[in-house]
Amino acid sequence: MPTPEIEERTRIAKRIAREFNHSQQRMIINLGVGIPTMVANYIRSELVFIQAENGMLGVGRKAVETEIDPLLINAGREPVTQTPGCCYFDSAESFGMIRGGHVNATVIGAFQVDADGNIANWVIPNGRQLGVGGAMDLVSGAGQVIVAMIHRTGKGKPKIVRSCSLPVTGYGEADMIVTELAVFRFIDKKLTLVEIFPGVDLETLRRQTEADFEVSADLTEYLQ
Amino acid sequence: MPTPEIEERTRIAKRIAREFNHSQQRMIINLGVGIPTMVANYIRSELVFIQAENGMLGVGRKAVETEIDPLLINAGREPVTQTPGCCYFDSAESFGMIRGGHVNATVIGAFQVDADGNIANWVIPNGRQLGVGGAMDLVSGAGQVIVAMIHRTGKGKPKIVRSCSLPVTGYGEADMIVTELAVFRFIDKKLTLVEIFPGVDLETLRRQTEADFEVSADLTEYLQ
Amino acid sequence: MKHPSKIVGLQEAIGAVESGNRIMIGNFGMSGLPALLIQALVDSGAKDLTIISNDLGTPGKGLGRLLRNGQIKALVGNYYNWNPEVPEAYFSKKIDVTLLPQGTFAEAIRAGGVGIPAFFTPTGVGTDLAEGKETRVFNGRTCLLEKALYADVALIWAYRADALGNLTYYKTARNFNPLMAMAAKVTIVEVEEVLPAGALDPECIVTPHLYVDYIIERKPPHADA
Amino acid sequence: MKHPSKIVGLQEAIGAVESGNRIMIGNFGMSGLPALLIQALVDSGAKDLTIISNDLGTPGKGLGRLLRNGQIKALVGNYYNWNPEVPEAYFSKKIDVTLLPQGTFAEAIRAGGVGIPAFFTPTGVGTDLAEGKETRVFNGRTCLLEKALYADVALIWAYRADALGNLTYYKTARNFNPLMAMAAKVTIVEVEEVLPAGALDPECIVTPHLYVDYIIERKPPHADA
Repeated sequence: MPTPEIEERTRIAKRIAREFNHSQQRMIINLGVGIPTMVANYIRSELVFIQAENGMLGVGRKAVETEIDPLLINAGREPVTQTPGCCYFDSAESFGMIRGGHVNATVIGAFQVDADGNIANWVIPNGRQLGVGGAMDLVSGAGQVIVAMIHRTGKGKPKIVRSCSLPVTGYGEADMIVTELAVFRFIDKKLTLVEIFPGVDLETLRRQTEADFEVSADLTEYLQ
Repeated sequence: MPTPEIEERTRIAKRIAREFNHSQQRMIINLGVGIPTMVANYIRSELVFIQAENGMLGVGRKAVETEIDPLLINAGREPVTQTPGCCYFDSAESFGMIRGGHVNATVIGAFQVDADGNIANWVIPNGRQLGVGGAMDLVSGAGQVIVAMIHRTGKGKPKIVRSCSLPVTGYGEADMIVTELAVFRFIDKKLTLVEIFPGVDLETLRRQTEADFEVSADLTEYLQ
Repeated sequence: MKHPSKIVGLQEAIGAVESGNRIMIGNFGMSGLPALLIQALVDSGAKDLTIISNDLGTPGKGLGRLLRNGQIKALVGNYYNWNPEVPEAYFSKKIDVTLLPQGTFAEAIRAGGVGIPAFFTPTGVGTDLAEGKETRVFNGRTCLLEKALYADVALIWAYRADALGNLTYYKTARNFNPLMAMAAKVTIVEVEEVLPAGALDPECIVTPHLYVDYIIERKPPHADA
Repeated sequence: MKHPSKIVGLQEAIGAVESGNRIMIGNFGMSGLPALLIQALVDSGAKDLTIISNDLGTPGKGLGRLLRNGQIKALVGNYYNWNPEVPEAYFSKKIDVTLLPQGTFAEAIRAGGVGIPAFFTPTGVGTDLAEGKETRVFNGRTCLLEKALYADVALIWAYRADALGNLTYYKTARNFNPLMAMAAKVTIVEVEEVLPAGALDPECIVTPHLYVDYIIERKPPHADA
């Protein structure tokens, strides 16, 4: 039996994979560490290609046992496999794809997202972190920015906030937020609830969400 | 029997090739059209590699007959051959080499070079020319800029002038001028005669050279 | 969802071009020129085009046909002395021409592709081609500010494609083609041969498939079109 | 003049590094790391180094050894959370650290290699990493001015070299290595294998030999040094 947390993380990953699996367009996507990486497990469409910013297009599934090649890793340093038609390139070419707008979507984790679509996901200023990775490049360069995160922190604090208190990675860049409770989209720049998980009522959701949000006229059940 | 003009052009090409053949350092060189291209015929050192700005390092000799491949050309659109260890790259990489200072020398033709090392070699404003090629990139980017040219124009006008009257390609970029009569170097930014061809006297040379020039204390016969 | 083929007919591909578009076309003289696509562009009759290319071929050949056919409003490029009809059209004010040093031209196309809107370069400072351009000194050297180039459509040539649209090139026919593939909204490539996905060495792919929208496979009867 | 071999011993190669130098080192975590060269740099005891690299490995491993050995004055790079000793040294003011977004970092190294002293990019605008940086709007989008990165010496890894110094890479171990090869005054490469000139496909060479000064060939006994 999966733990509730694994079940929730899986739910988020599946919901985002569904987004890509339903695309009629070829999608080049980049997946951050954590829940975003899990999205790869549920991709079913041949139109979806995974880019890793350390220099690969066509990332396959995680490598296991004898497949492991320490020189073939994703940006989270996990050993991965390659898919037919994959290719390798240097880091300037890789971020050229991202900055140039050729990566259609990025799925990222976040510490906070606020009502203006600002994302804080690169540093908690606790004196122990020093690193930015590709986060700023991805949120500013990728077409769609999809935030994948558990709705609240481990201590129960809201992560969808009025205004980010942590250092911001990119301003107004979020397009979609998927948590275990709900799916939000930024529609006309307004944070809008579009799907809610069965059994979650709107009042509970509002309590767990610091930011005010609109409710879509087309609000549906969380798609699975 | 070669015509006097061919003999003079060959002399210039050989003199410049000598410069490269005597280098103890690996030399990456780029050769412009005309006399500069002829320099390749006299390269004897394995340390010298020819770069063509249309995307090749390791250009071989001119292609003849069955060797001709219309897709393998130098920047003057002449069919060429490849040498072992050659490689191909796109135009941005090619000019990255040039702009980045990785090409040690360029040999170029010129309409005029002046006493300040300014070079005019890209356009005669006669209403019939419209093109710059790689001239500006090469004179500003390459390590040594060697001008290869017949001493005067077909009409007998000096080409080594006080101040360029034609549109300038690069300011203060010339390092060496090789004509059929003499070799000049810019030493401490001063145009300096360093070699003179047997039978040419200094007075004649001064008459055919509009720019004033210093005479090196180490003036020698034109090296061949 | 199955991956649909990018391999299309010439008519469908060239339908991406509209009058008034900015079109990048890969070539260096006749090397690396997408000849079938250029023929199709001539046949399409699209007008008021801005052609962004190294040169414009020779009179009435290659890209030179677009000029004879009255389809060109403006050129952005490097070297037109191989086609005297270009200076003639420019000096008689029939077309606009923007000249760039070849390296600046190449870098500006790459910049357009990789999302760099402008860059500084020491090339061309003080020359006629620097007129009106901002200058700034870096590390003691004066540089010009140059802007990225973008296009609506790129027509390029490559040697081989795989079914996904990954591309490899051939000798000096590579030139501007991989750069232009990145800098246009729609990229159409003419190739000699299409292989199955996975047939090209992943270490040797020059243009990854995400830059390629349509593929035209040359057939021997058209090879010298 | 015969072409002299670029293949040298570790001692001769690392002799190019002096205390106070700016050193680029290729890696992404442990992938594409020149392990023998790093060992030699540790052994050399060169001090006050500025290390320009994506990350600094993990504590006491890979590039992490340079920090433990007290050889580092400053870091310019992207991500140090894999090695908590780096934040610790920075926040206790033992070393300087300049962080750049990964794409900006890569582009700045390339820029150093290709003679572009500075470029504008939309990445990072308004963030803590934009502090003190000039901004300008292009095409309606605010961008930062970022400067090129240069080094005295680059220590890189490649899969294969030919005798001239042309290089090919392997999978995601390519990362920053080809970029750093271009941006340093002296480039030293550690390779798995050296082949004769002409043995590498001219279409597949990633780093042309003009960027390479010295080659270290890994021998199996040292492979896990």
